Amino acid sequence: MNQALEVQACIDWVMTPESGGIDVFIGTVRNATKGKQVIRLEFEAYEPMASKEMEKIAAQAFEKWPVQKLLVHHRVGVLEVGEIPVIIAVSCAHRDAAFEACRFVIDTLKQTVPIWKKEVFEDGETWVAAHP
Amino acid sequence: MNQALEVQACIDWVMTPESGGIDVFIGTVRNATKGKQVIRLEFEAYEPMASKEMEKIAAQAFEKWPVQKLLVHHRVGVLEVGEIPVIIAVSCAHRDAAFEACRFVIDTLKQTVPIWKKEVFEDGETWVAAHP
Amino acid sequence: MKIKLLAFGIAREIFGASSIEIELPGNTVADLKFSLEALYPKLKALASYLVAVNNEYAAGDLVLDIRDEVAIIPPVSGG
Amino acid sequence: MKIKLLAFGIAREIFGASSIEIELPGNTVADLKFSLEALYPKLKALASYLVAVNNEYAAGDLVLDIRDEVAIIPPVSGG
Repeated sequence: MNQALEVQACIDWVMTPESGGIDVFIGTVRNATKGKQVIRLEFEAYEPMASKEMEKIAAQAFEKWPVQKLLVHHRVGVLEVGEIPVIIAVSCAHRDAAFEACRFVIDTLKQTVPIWKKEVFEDGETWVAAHP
Repeated sequence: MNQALEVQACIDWVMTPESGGIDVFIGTVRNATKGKQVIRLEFEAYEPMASKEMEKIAAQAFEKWPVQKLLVHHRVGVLEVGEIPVIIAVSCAHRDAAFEACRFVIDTLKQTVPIWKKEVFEDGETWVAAHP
Repeated sequence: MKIKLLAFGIAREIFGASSIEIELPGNTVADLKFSLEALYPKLKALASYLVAVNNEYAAGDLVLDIRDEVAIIPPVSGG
Repeated sequence: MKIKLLAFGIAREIFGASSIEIELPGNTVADLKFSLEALYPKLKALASYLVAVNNEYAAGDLVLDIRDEVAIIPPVSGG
């Protein structure tokens, strides 16, 4: 989870001769949140469990849609504005399944995978979603 | 519309410091349609009108969703299995808008943009969607 | 009036050319379609086809001008 | 029983360590949460937190074993 994510390599990996559509979601570090400037993000994961949860999500996507190949990568550590914390790529024969499966993976990842994001501002820092 | 599409360059082009999510749709030439082996696809466009229609679709996406940058490229000519006829990339502050706008663009493109695809088989060829 | 037409995809194959000229009894898009279908009955077998005038889809009642760029648009299938 | 806990994100900051040991009067996940909240009242201010046992989210009635890998999972925020 420590290596930079190469978008092209991810797409090459999911493409198959049977693929007609690939949907790729790329999360990027935004320079602001709720109008406040973000300096950087710090990601932390409970890595063995995070891998297991991501595998579960992938397995669910394969059950729900006719997915050909699916890739999900999430980084940990310090990420600057413009860097890529997460990339999900899904290949299918038809595009609807690719869009739906890709969105399902990112939506579910954000709900269940033990990864935490700290937003670092000029004047402080916040663990995202920690408090009501 | 004659140059190969570089996925990485498309993504770099839509990414902005304000982006939090990028959705990319990549159409690829599939090796079969309705169980029949496809040798290659041949794309033809009414280029000035196709450009105009794609600009209209982009403008509609910018109206409907808070899109930051949007790119849509479609190739013409002969494409072999695994090549990329179409790529759409959309950057937004939040992912839902990126997914929805990207899907809107490809769905609408397939309905309105004057581009035609001929599937070439071992034993013949078909203009896709031409006949009921 | 005489109208020059651009044709693409299966329409180009039906016409046997990417551009044809046709003499019209009337001057609307509907008149054009009527004349075309008489000359090229295979057009009627298509799922549908549209006429574009100056790079915009045109309704049947649009009046054509000799300087318009007119194109026959069979069912599109990009993507 | 004595249980060793892994802690991440804000839970790690609340505990002041990425791993702590805690003595439990009972042996379930619910007992663990009760004891933890008594020792670290800031946990109660979180939007929620879960306990994972051997890399799986665990319900309150799960009985803990001294060999289990137990982790405190504050609200996740990946992506």
